[in-house]
Amino acid sequence: MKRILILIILSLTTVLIYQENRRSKILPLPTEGCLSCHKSVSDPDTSHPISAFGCYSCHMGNPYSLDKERGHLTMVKNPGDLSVVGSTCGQAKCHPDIVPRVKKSIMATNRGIIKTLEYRWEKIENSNKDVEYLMAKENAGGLAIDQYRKMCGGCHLWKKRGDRQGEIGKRGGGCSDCHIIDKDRKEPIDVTKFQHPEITTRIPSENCVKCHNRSARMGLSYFGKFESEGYGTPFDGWELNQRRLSGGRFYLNLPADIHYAKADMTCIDCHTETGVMGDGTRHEYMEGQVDITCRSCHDPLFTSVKEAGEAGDLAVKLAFLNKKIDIPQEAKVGRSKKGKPMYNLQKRGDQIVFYRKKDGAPIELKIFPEKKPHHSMAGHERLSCQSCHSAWIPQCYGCHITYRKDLVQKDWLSGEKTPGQFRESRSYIRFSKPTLGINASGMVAPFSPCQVFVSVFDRKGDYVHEESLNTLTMTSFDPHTTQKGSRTCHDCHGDPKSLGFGEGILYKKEKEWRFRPTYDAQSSGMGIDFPLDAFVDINGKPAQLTSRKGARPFNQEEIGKILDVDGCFPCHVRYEDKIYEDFKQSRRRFETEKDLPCWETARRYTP
Amino acid sequence: MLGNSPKIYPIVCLFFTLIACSGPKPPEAINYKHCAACHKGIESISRNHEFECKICHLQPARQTMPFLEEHESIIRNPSDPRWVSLFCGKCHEKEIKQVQTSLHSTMAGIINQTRYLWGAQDVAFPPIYSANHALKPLPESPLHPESPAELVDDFLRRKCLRCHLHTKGPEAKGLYRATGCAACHMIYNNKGLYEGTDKAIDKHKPSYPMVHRFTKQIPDMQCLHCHNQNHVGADYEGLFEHDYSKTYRSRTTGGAPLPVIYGLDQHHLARDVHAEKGLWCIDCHSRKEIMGDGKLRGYALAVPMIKCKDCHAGFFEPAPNPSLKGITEHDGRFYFHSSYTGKTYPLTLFSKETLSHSVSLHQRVRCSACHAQWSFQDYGLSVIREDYADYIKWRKLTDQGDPYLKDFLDEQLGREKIDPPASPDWLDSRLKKGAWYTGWRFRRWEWMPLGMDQNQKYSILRPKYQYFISYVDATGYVVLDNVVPQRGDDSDLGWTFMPYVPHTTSPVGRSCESCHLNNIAAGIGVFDGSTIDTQLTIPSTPVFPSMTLMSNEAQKRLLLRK
Amino acid sequence: MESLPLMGINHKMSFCIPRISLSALLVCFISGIILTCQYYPFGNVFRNVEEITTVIPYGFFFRRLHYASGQLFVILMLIHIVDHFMKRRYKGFSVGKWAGLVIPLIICFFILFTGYILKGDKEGIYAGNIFYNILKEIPVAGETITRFVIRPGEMFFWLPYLYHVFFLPILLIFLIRDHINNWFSQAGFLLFTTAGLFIYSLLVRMPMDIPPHAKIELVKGPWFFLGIQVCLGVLPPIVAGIAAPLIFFAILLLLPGLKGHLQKAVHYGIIFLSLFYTFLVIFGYFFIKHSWVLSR
Amino acid sequence: MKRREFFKNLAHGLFSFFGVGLIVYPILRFLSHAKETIKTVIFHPSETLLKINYKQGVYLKRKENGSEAISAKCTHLGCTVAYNERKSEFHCPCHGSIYDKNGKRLSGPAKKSLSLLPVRKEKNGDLIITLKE
Repeated sequence: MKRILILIILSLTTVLIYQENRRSKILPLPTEGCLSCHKSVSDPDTSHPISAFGCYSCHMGNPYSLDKERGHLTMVKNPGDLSVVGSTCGQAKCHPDIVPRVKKSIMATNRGIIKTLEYRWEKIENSNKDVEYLMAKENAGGLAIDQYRKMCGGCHLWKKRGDRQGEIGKRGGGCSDCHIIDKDRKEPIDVTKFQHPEITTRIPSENCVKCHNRSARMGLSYFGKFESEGYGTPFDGWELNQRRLSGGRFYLNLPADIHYAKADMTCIDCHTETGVMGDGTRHEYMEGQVDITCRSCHDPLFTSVKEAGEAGDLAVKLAFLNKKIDIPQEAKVGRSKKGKPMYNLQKRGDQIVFYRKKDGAPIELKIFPEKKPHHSMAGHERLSCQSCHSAWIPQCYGCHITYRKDLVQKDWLSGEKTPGQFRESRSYIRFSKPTLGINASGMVAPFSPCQVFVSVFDRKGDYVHEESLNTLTMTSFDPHTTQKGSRTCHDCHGDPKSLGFGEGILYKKEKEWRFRPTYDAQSSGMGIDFPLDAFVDINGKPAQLTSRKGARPFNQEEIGKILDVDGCFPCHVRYEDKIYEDFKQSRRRFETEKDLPCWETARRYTP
Repeated sequence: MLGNSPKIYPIVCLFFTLIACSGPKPPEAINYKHCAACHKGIESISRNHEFECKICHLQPARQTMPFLEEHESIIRNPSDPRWVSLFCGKCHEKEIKQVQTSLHSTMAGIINQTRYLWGAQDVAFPPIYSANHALKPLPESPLHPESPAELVDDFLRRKCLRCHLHTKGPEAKGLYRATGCAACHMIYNNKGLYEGTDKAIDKHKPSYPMVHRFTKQIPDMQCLHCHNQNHVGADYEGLFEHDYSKTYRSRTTGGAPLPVIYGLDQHHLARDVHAEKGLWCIDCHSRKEIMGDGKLRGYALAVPMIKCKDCHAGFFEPAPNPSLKGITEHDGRFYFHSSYTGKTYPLTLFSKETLSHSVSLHQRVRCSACHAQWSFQDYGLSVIREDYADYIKWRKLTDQGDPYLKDFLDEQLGREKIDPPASPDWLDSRLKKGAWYTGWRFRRWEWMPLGMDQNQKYSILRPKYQYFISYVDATGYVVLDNVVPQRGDDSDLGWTFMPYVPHTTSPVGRSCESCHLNNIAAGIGVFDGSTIDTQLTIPSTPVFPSMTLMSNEAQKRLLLRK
Repeated sequence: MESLPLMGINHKMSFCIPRISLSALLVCFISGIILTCQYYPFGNVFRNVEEITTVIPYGFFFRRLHYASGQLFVILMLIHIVDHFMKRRYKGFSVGKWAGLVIPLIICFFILFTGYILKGDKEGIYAGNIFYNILKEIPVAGETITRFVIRPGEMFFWLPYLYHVFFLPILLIFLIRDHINNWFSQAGFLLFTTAGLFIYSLLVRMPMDIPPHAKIELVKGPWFFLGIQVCLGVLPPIVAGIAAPLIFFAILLLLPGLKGHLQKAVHYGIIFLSLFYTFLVIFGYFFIKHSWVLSR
Repeated sequence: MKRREFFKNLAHGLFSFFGVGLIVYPILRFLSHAKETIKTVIFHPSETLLKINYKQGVYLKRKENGSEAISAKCTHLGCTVAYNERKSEFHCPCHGSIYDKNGKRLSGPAKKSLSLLPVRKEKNGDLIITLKE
């Protein structure tokens, strides 16, 4: 018995020795156990070399182990993920200042979307919800929140990266959402030779567009892409057209923004570090966070790097990280709306140069000619740059949503399928002649529709009229379709669509302005008594809501003033024309002095 | 029954419907000559035609037979082109001959223009081919077409000519109608359901006229059975097709989906002021226009028609044309009396005082160029014929305004084993391999480019069409890949913008600036046509030499450039 | 050994378990001594442990052996105690002698607990911190006592190390020397146990060590501590961590000194408490998944 | 009998010897394991200006075509040798071993020359030397 036991023990020892000898010897030991398997990993970038940082400092896990499972325990694949970022990118030695800012930024909180939805759908005035709050399943919320969860919740920084195929899988992932250069990588066959995803501060526009291609569609418009009516034409071989967007959508080519078309600028050339990653404040809306205006560049303010103090240091640091743009000590840098440095806008001597962030190429910059008559014109003080210089804006009329409680749909925030399914369709889309109105900051700006017709169906599949809602809003945003030339005078002063009445015929009868609309929303089954494209009626009564407090269509007085000018254009076609210097007086003269040369025509024009 | 079997083409449909109408087959033979035994309560066809049933519905040889065994031998529609001379021709020989020369019958406009544009014939005018035998009958495409010129006949037969007097076309809501004379004179409602008193006819089975009655009181609904889908006629009622993609199938507004009619759901835009007042198509469009005057014409605008000035006067006409039926004068004011609707309308006369009327150059502008509120602007028509089964890509595009195609695609997409595509040739009602799919680039109603009509008057143009032609053969080989055709005389691309009269008349003209200072009106295009998509908005030459685009000087004048 | 098959199964158990247990203790000692040579209680202890586990030849084996034998020893010892407790064998002991057996039980748990700390991983460090903070809760003498057992900072592992490899094992052996001295003659048990432990160590992986800086939802202590951990969630530390266990062991200690019905009552009281604690351990082990906060 | 017993004992002895050896071998291997780590010394371009530069136990010698790294660890008992500029020699302060400027042993108790270390040049000009410790 004992002998057998001894024999067993000895044979077990033999097995042990055999096993141990078969284990490959990894000598000498690398600084991190990870590198014993992942022998050759490319550097993510020059600021984070593997030789200095290893793997552990970003990816955590167990760096001392040579055993795969032990080593990978508690490892994070994506250190940028907002749920772990505090102990990875945001750890004390690295970027502790940035991470809290990013978590408060609008791309992480999505507050604007949530707020507007609740405000417009459920009349909740001061919603303070954000993505982090909604990620807990128990914070369910009403119809608006369910819409957010199922239709909107797939685009924010908290979303996990790589949870799906295609574009949607590339979205999210905290820091990595922007700072990783997405290449379609295959899973490495050989773990020892590992191509680490490249990280960068020169963020390619594709990273922005993977999210910013719906709703306002700025990421498309800027590049001259317009989400089309979905015909997929012209056909390409036996296929539909290859000009595709995610979600089975297609696009048309329209004139791109001049900043792209002429200077090949990327998104980050204008959008600053604080504008994108936040400034530490939980802003209500995107426009609170954005840190630039047209004037930031085209009517710039400069401070010298030396005198700018902290801001100057930041400029130097950002330029260092960019690696393509350098800042000479004596250079002056531009200041953003909030006074942050724009290191790529520099004044060297008397010369103002704008440097492209992706390659450091200098770009000639036109300084806003304030004195030119078309800019200094009296009465045009409230015009935003966009109101004249935006060529087009994507306009999606009539968004018809069915909400069926008898079906389930994936909740993007919890990742689970929950009751309530949303499906969207549209009436029609247009790109030309943006409608104008007054935005929340009191400026004349282009508006685009967001017109929701929600039909709610209960668990039995029956239509519930009481829960269904119509919310027709017009929203003002920068279309990102800047052109050098502007819209014509008539385009604003006499075009019913631009003025907010919608397509139709504007005419004067018995000295009163009248309007004959083209779209018949009532007959088209919309259940509203104004055309879909009407922002305001001819009497200045708003037809649609806006998504911001303070934003509104033109009122009657403004409409009257705008239309008054239109009658003069056929003759007085130039900005420099004297009658515009003091239009009130010109108007008075026109009414009183019967011997004016234009009178004969005008008399007949106003029957 | 029809809805369930989309692949059975109309003649077969007719055949089966007749069987279905006859009810369950009785054990012993029935003498179908006793029509009234079953068809109790059937309406009289019209006061002028109070004949025995057999006079119109049985071939002369059978009329004398004492016993009729098969219901199938009863001719359902004696006015069908196959039978029309045999039955109607006895009394209406002249009318039938005239109708056979009318554009409704010959389809010469569509056929010759399209063939010319696709390079199959050297000229569009004078017309060479017709859908009937008035001119050369339309040939068939070869089995293996290799060029647009060889494909065009197939395209016409299977896509365009589903609207003509020889076929009932794909039957669906809004599209039910008869053939021949009955196409107009026998009223069908939009659902194709019988509403009369005949007990033998199932009132829930579509494809029947509303009542068994011939009429001259033809309502607009009847005309729209063909004149739909962004063709003139639909605009009179303010209809504009939705886009094809599923994204634009507005699912619900107020709990119910938008009604589908003419194969798609429709936007409702401003109706023509005449429609608003209650005038019918036939109030303006006379018998001669519609049923022909015996002369062969090449296109619609060439047909002598009633003019705006006939009712409303014009630059040189101080008053309406008194010879016109229905116009009366009373106390110096003019009235129009519609014998169809029975209403009398006061006529608003052309006023020289109006600023725009006082501009002398505007004498060269068609009324419709200013008074049209909107127009059909369907840019970039991509067509592809596929003989190869590949349906997945169409899953969001099954609605192409073609009910036959929709049913076919829906069926194939729901199946695991798929059939190769097949679709009917509407001209001879045979099922042929392959199917035509279409798609636009974009469609607008607010843009109105201008050009000159055959009388050198400014007129609104519409693209008709900007073809991109593809053909994939049965092996999946792409024979034609997105080809822009060349005209038959190689003078230009096979794209055209044609002057037309939008039936969207507004009582007030559009603003000056809708033409003047307007790049689109001047033919410069949206955003100067600077991209491959916006260049489609630049007009190309009309098909007929008498019609032209605006000259450079005219453009400059329009844009007030000196 | 040869006579084993003749005994009743119950008797067989009572006979074998303490012997196997003791053999496990011996294996545990030997493997512990071996491990001491490569274990270093300063600096990056976790790294050191990880090196023993994955880098140093045969390290994983000795660690598993040490772990398995230690656990085996304690588990079997508990069974042994329960066995004898149920048979009311305490009646034959004086309080003093009984104390000489109960105190080693407490010592055993302390050895296991310090061993748990010495892993140096996240769980170990947390266990050490909890231990430290519970001890500090002792009224009046808390601070002083704590200083004898565990100190934060660089020396964190040093005192537990001393206790684990030196003080407590020696004390243990000293206290149970009489209790065990006549069992050592049977080499068969030793070989049997060794063979079993070898097989176990070759085949079964150790529980994974969680890196100290990892972010995880919750940390669980060693299995025998889970009951206290559950209580710590709802009771103040002084009660759950010190008073309750102390009272339990005090009652256990006093058991032989009691008479008649009282003894009987206490007997069943102890059974009840032990079952309750077992329930708490099972609850803590299997049913707590995401958070120690029981209210959710 | 005796012979048989002898062989039996011998077998027993051998078996015990190998058996014990088998058990003891892993223990010895475990106990005798010495950790070997790699040390990386990085010379920035600014640190390579002298003819002979020293950093963290490594001498970097500038040559016409590149650089050469010499370990500063004396091959005798591991003291750190010092560079004597006047003589262009390495001197060991502990027991007086002397090496020439290329690390070749000249005299003293050391038997071997100083070891040469591989030098890797980074793109940014950094020189990276790795050595076992």
